[in-house]
Amino acid sequence: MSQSIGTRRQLYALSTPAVLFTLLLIAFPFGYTVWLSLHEVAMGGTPRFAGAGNYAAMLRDAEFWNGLWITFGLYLLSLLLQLVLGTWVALLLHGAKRLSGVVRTLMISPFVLPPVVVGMMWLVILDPAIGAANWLLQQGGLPRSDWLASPTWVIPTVALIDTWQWTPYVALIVLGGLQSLPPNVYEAAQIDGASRARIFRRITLPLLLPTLVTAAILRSVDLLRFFDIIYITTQGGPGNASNTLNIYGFRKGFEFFEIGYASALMITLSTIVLGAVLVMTQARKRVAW
Amino acid sequence: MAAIHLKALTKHYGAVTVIPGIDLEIHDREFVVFVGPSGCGKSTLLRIIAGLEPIDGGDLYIGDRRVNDVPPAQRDIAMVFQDYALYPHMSVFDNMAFGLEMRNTPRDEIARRVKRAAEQLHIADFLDRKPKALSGGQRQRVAMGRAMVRNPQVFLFDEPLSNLDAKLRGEVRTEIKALAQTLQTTMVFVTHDQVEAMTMADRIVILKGGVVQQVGTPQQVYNTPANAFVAGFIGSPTMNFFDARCVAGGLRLADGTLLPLPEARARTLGGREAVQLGVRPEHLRLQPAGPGAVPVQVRVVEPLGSDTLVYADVDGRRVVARVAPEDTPAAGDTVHLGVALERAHLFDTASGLALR
Amino acid sequence: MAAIHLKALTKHYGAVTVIPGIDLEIHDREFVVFVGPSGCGKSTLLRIIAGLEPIDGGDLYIGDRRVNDVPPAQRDIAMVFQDYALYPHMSVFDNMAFGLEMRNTPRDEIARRVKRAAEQLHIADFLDRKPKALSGGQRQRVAMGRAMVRNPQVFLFDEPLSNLDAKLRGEVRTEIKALAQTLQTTMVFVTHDQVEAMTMADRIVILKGGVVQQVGTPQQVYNTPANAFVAGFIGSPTMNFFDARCVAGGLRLADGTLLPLPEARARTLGGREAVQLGVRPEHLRLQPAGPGAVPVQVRVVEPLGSDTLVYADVDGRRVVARVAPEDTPAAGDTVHLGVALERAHLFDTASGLALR
Amino acid sequence: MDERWIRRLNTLQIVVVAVLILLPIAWMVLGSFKPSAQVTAYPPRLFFSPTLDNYRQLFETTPFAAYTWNSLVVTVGSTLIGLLLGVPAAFAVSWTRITWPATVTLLARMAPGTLFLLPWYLLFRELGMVGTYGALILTHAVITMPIAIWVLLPFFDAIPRSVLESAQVDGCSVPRILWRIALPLVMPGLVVSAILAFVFSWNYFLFALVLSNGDTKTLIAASFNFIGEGATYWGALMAAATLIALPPLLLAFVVQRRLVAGLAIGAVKG
Amino acid sequence: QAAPGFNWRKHEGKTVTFLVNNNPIGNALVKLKPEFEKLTGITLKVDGYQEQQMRQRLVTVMNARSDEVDLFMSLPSREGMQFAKAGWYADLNEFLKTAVAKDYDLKDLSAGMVADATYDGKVMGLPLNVEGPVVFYRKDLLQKCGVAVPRTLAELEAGAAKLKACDANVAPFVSRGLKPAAPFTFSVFLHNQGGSYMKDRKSQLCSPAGQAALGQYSRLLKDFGPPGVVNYSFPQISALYREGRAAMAFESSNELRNVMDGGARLNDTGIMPLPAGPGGSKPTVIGWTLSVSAHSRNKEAAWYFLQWATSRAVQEKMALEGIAPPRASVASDPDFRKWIDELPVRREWIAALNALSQTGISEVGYPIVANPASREPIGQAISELILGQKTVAQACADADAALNALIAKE
Ligand SMILES: Nc1ncnc2c1ncn2[C@@H]1O[C@H](COP(=O)(O)OP(=O)(O)OP(=O)(O)O)[C@@H](O)[C@H]1O
Ligand SMILES: Nc1ncnc2c1ncn2[C@@H]1O[C@H](COP(=O)(O)OP(=O)(O)OP(=O)(O)O)[C@@H](O)[C@H]1O
Ligand SMILES: [Mg+2]
Ligand SMILES: [Mg+2]
Repeated sequence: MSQSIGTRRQLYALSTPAVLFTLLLIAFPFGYTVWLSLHEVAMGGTPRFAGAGNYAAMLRDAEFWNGLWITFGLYLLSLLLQLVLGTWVALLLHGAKRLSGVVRTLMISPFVLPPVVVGMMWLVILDPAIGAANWLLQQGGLPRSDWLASPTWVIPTVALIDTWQWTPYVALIVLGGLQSLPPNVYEAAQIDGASRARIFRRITLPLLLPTLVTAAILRSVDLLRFFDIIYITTQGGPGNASNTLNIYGFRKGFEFFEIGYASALMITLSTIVLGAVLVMTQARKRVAW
Repeated sequence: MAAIHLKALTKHYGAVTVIPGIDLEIHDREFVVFVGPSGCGKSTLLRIIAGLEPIDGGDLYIGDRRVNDVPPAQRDIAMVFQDYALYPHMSVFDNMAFGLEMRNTPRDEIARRVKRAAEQLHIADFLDRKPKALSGGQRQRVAMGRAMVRNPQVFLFDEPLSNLDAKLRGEVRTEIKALAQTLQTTMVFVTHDQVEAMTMADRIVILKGGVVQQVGTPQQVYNTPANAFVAGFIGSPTMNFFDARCVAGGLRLADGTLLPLPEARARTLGGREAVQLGVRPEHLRLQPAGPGAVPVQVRVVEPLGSDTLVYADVDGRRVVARVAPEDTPAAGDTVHLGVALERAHLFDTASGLALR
Repeated sequence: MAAIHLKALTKHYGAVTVIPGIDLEIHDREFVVFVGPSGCGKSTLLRIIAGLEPIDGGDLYIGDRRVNDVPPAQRDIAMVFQDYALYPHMSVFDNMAFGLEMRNTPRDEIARRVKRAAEQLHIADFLDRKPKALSGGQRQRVAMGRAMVRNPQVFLFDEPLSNLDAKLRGEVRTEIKALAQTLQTTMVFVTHDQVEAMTMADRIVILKGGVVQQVGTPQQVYNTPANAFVAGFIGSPTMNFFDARCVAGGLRLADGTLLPLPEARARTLGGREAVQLGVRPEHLRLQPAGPGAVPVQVRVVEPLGSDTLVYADVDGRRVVARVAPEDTPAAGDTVHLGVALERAHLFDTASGLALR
Repeated sequence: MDERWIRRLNTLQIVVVAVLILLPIAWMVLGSFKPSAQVTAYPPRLFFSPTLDNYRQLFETTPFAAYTWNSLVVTVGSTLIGLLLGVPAAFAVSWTRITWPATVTLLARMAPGTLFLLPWYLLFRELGMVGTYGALILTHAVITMPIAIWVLLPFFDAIPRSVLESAQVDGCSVPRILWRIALPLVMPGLVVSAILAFVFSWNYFLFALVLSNGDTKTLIAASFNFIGEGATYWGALMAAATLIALPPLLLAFVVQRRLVAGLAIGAVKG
Repeated sequence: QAAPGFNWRKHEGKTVTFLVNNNPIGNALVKLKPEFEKLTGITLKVDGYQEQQMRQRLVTVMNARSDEVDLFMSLPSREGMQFAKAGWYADLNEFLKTAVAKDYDLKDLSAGMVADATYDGKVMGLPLNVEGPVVFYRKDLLQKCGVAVPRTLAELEAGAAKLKACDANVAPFVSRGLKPAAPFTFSVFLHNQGGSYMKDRKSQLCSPAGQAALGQYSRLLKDFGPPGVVNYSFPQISALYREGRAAMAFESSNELRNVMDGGARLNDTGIMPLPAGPGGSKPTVIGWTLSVSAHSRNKEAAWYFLQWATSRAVQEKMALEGIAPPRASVASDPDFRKWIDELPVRREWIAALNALSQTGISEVGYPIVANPASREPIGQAISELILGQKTVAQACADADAALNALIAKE
C-alpha cells in the first residue's frame, strides 16, 4: 500500500517463513484428504476412485443437512454471546485498574481448563437428576431443566457451556484492543459532549471493531468445528439434536470407519470455515481505521 | 455568564510543578490570547479549563459555577487540540458533525453548519475522507472545523493554525474573528504567531513557567511591556537589549556611545547606576556617522522582501535592525545605527521590571 | 554527490493525483525550501525523497544513484516528520540517539552529539522523559534534535518549527543555518513561515497542486514572481490585486482612477485590453487626495506593533496596506491610497503569467 | 449519574461476573479434594472432610511428572516457534495491510483436527519423527502461530505508521524496526498472544494422540485416562484438571501486570 | 499339545509395544508387566489410552500399516469383523500350534469368546475378560415397596410402576439412553423378547419382537427413568445408582467397582441377569480380546505376551482385581473364591456373570462388518422413542430402512 518497493520486499521476507511453514505442514494432509474424499475407501483394501460420489451422497444425506444447520445455529448463538459478553467483561476489567492480580487471573481461568474436564464437569453439574444446576434452581424455587437431555435446549446449553469457557478468551483479546486505542480521541469526545454510553457506541465500539472481528475470526474457526464439549457430553444427542458436522465427520471416520465419506465431510467443513474466514477478513479490512 | 476565573490554581505532573499558582480572570465574550515560550504551560491551562486535567489546588469557575469537579462533557466547551485528536474512524464530515450530534442538533442543521465551516476552511472537497488521507494542514483544519461548527460557552484553541500557510491563516483568522463577533463567546487562543496574537486578542496573557508576566491589550503589551521578558517575547524580530550606564545627560553604552535621555525619562531611572536598554529592530535606523550613532559591522543581511533585517554585533551581543529593502547594506559593511530613544524601553537590570 | 534529481515523477493516492509529474533538481549542498498551500504535496515530496512512498512514475536520483527502489534505511537521510513520529517508548535521549546507534556510532560520541543538540534546542532538561510527558513544542524540538544529531547526505525538514515561539524559532533557525554551513549537506525544508523561507533558502520552490510554479532565490520569487499565484503566495500580508484596463497613458482601475504607466512598462502589456495589477501592501501608501490616489473607506485597522495593517475595500475586493504605526487612520475614515507603480506587478488576466 | 455510583455499579458487575466464572471452577477444585463418589453426590456437598487421596492416586497411577515435562517441552517449544514465526508475520501483515498470509496460516485451524491425523502420521513416520518431541512441537506450532499472528494484528495496527517510517529514516532495517520499535510497543499484545498460544498448545491433545508414544505423551492426553467404563475416577479427574490448569494460570498471573499496562502510544501528533 | 522346545526366553531383548485400553482390564494387565518382562526378557512398552482415543490411535496406526503397535485390545462384538476384514489381526493359529507353553490351556478359555474372535477359521485374538449388562437392584427399596425381585420382563415393568408410586425420589429403572451406548443394553431386551437383529439379510426391528423390545425398553426409560436419561451412559447410571436415586440399574458388570465406590451400596444391592422375556433369557456377554497386529515385526514375541496374558496364572491375578475371568478354571481358584466370599454382592455378581457366560451371546448390533455403524439407527430409534418424537412403528420402520441400506452395502 504505502511502502517503497525495497521495504515491501523486506516485509515479505518476514511473513514468508510463517506461510511456508504452514504450507509445508498442511499441503500433504489437505491433498491426501481431498484424494481420499474422491475415493471409496474400505479399511485395509485399496481405495476405489469414486469421483464426486462421496460428495453427491453427502448432499443426499439428511444427517449432513441436519449437521449443517446445527453447526450454524450453534456457531451464531455462541459467537454472538461470546462477543457481547467478552466485550462487556473486557470493559469491566479495563475500568477496574486496581483489581487484584489473582482475581484478574482467575477471571480468565475457564479457557485454561482442558476441554475434556470442562465437558465432564458440566456433565455432572447439568445432570437433570443429580446435577448441582438443577439443585440450585430448585433451591431458588425455579423449575428444573433437562439441559443437555432436551433436544430443544441441548444447543443453547452447549452454547452456554462454551460461552462460559471462552468468554474470558474473547475478553482478553478485546482488553488488549481497548488498551491500544488512541487516548486523545477520548478527550476530544468528552469535549464534544458525548455521554459514556455514546462514547462507547460511537467511539470505542467502532475503534474496537477490527479487534472484535479478529476475535470473531479466532472463535469462528473453533466454533464452526465444534467438537470437544459435545463429544464428551452428548456425542451428538439426544437423537441427533447436537450432531454438528465435525462430530458427524469424526464418528463416520473413526467409529464407523467410512473414511472416504468422512473425508468429504471434513473437506466440506474446512471449505465452510474458510469461507467464513474470508468473509470476515474482508469485513476486517472494511472496518479498519 | 461564561467568564472564566482561575483562583490560586496549581498543577503538578508528578514532581514537576507546571503551574505554581495562577490567578486570572477572563471576561465573558472576551478574546484572550495566551502566549509564552514552548513548555510554559499554555496547553496545560487550556486542558484544565476544559476539564481534561485534574487540578491540584485552587479553584476554577466558568460563569458563576465552580467546575473543579465537573466533567468535560458538561462544561459546554469547544476545543482545538494541539495534536488535533481527530476521530480516526470517522470521515471529515462525521468528525465535524460529532459534537453537534451529541447535542441532538437536527440533521439538516448539522449538515448546514458543517458545510459552511468546511467551505470557510477550504476542506469541503474532503468531507468524505478519513483523517488518514489528509495532509497535516488539512487535518488541522478539520480540528478547527470541529470547533467552529459548535456554539459553546467557551472556545479553546491550542495553536490551531500552526500548520497553515500564511494566506490561509489570514483567511481563517478572519473567520475566527467573525465567529467571535457573531457568537459572542468567550475565546481562549494559544498561538506562537505574533501577528495572530496582536490582531486577534482583546487581551494578551504572557506566561512564563506557568506564571503570568503581563495581561493587557496588544498595544499595551507591545508598547508598555511590564518587564524585559515580555518586551523580548513580544515583537518579531525580538527586541534588542543593551547594557547601559546612567550618566549625566543620558545613557552610555558599553562601546562608549552616549545616548541623550530626555529629562522626564531620566527621572524614571531613580538613581540606578546601570540599566537595560531595550530597542525594537524597527527603532534602530541606519544613519550617517555622528553622535548617538553606534558604529557596527554588518554580520548578516536577511532580506524578507518587504523589509530587510540587518544583524550586527554590539558589545558581544547580536542586534538586529529592520530597515527598508532599499537601504540594504552588504554583510561586512560598517554602518551606523541610530536609536529612536523616545521609543526605547528601560528595564531594571536585576529584576527586569520596566522603568517608566 | 548528494544532489537530488526528480525526473517526471508522478504520485497518486488511489484516484487522487497528488503529483502529476514533477521535474526538479536540487543541487548538492543546497538549502531548498518548499512552500505552497496546505495540501499541495510538500510532505508527499519529502516522503518520496525519503523513500517512504512508492513512486508511480518517473525517476528519483540521489547523487548519481537511481533510488526508486532503495529502501529508506539505505538512503542516508535525516528527516523531521510533520507529526514528529517520536518513539513513544523511548526517552528523549534515546529518541535522539537511535539514528546514531543504528549507524554504530560509538557511545560517547552519541552522548556528546545528543547533548549538544539538546542544548541548542533547550531540551537538555528533559532527556530522561518520555515524549508523552512533553509539551507540543518540546516534542517538536525532540523531532528536530533527532535529525540534528545526524550527519546524513540529505536533511528533510517538514515544518519543523511550526509549534515554537518566535524567539526560539529564531534561535533554531540560526542553528539550522549553522548546521547547513558546517555539514555542507543538502537540505530540503518545508515551511509556512515566510520569514523562514526568505531567510534560510538558497532557493525557494513554490508548489501548487503538485506542480512547480517557480524556483528561484528568495529575492527572485519575491521581486519577480513568475505568476500571480507566486506573487500572491509569497509575502505577508498577501499582495493586493486590482483589475485594470489598459488605456493610453496608463492603467485605469475599476473605480476610474488612472495610474500613469512608464513607456517601458506599457510595452510589456503587448496590446492586452485588461491586466491584473499586483501591489504589495507596503507599496500602497496613504497620501493626500489627488490624481492616481484611490479613495477608500478604512474597514479594519490591525496594529501589529511594528507596523499597522489597514484594510479597505476597493471594487468589492479587500485590499491591505502596511503603514507605519504612527500614520494609523481609524476604521471608517476615508483615506487615499497611492500605488508605488514602479514596484507594482502586472499579470495576464487569463494565464496569470507575469508581464515583464 | 454520579461517578461514585458508576464505580459501585462496575464493582457489582465484576462481582457478578466473577461469581459466574468462578463457581464451576470452585466446584472443580473442591471436587479434587473429595472422594470420587462424593463428586457426583446429590445434593452437592459443601462440607466434607477433604482428602488428598485423589492427588496421591494421580501421582501413583500416572507418571504425572514425566507427562508434565513432556507437556512443558512441547508447549514451550511450539509457543516459541509460533511466536518466532508469527510475530514477524503479524508485523508484516499489519504494515502492508495484505492479509492473505495471515489467512493462510489459519488454514490449519480451519480443518477438523482429525483430518490431519493419518496424513501427519504418515508424514512424520516417513521422517522418522513419530514419538519425538519434534513432531509434536511442529504440529502444535501450526496451532500457536495463527493465534500469535491474529492476536497481535490489532496491536501492530495501533502503532502509528509514521513511527515506523521514522525508524526507517533513522537507518533501521525492517527486522530491526520490529525488534527495537514495534515489539516494545506491542508488549501487552505479545503477552496476550503468548498466553493464548501457550494455553492452546497445552490443551491440545489430538495430535499427541497419534504423534507421541508412551514416552512423549502429554499431560492433557493423559487426562482422559480417568474417564472410562468400569472406573470413572471423578476425584482424580478434578485433581488432574486442577493441576493441568495451574501452569498456564501461573504464567498468566506472572505476566498479568503486563496485560493491563496499555500501550505507550499517545505521544504523537495527528 | 505343547510345542516342543518352547522357550519363554526365546525373544529375550526384543521390545513389543502394547496399545492398551486404560480400562480396569488393561490396567490390571499392565500392572503385571514386570512379571512378564522378568519371565521372557522381552521389554513391554505400554501405550495406554482411554477407549475412544485408543481406537482413534489404532485406526491411524493401522491404516498407515505401521509396525509401531505390536499388540492391541479390541472388542470382537463391535469391530472384530471390520478389523479382520481390513487384515489388521495376525493369524494366531500357527502360533497356537507351534509356540505354546506346556501348561497353556486353550480349551479352558470360554469357547464362545474364542469363537467370536475367530474369522474364517483363523483365531485372531484371545479373550481377556467377560462382561455384560446386569441388573443392579436395591433389595431394601424393593422390599419397602413390596416389589418382588422380578423374574420376567413383564414383572420388571410392573415392579417399576409400583416403585414409582411408592417412592417419588427414586428412579425405578435406569439404563443407557445415549444413542451410541444404548444398543449394548437394548440387545438383551431384544433377545429376551425373542427377537433378533437380522434375518435373511433383512433388519428385524419391526418384527413383533423387535417392536416389543423397542417399546418396552424406551417405555421403561421414559416412564421410569430419571429425567435426562436420553443422555445416560455408564458414568451417569453408576452415579445415579450409587447416590441411591435409582432402584434398578441395567448396566455393564464392569461398573461394580464404580457402583460400590464410597460404600453406600455395599449392603443393599443385589445383582442378576436381566429377567427372561417371551424369548427366554439370552443375556449379552462380550469381552475384550488381545490381538497381535498384522503389521508387527515381532509377531512371535508379541504372541508370547498374548499367550502369557491369557494364561491361567495371569488371569487368576487379574480376577483378584475384579476382572471377570474368561477361564472357567479360575473360578475354582482358592484365592479368587476367597475374594468373592468377602462380600455378598461379589457373590451375586460372579453368579450373574457365570449365567451370562453360560447362556449369553455376543450379538450387539448387526452381525455385519459395519457393526459399529449399525448401532447408530438402533440408538436413534431408542432416543426418538424416549423423547416421544415417534411411535414405535415409525421409529422401527425408519431404523429398518437405514439398516437395510447398510446391510445391502456389504
Ligand atoms: N491516502 C490519501 N488518499 C487520498 N489523498 C491523499 C492521501 N494522503 C494524502 N492525500 C492528499 O495528498 C495531498 C498532498 O498531501 P501532502 O501531505 O503532501 O500535503 P502538504 O503539502 O504537506 O500539506 P500540509 O501543508 O497541509 O502539510 C493532499 O491534498 C492530501 O489530501
Ligand atoms: N506528564 C508530564 N510529566 C512531567 N512534565 C510534564 C508532563 N506533561 C507536561 N509536562 C511539562 O509541563 C510543561 C507544560 O506543558 P504544556 O504542554 O502546557 O506546554 P505549552 O505551553 O503548551 O508548550 P508548547 O507551546 O510547547 O505546546 C512542559 O514543560 C512539559 O514538559
Ligand atoms: Mg502546547
Ligand atoms: Mg505536510
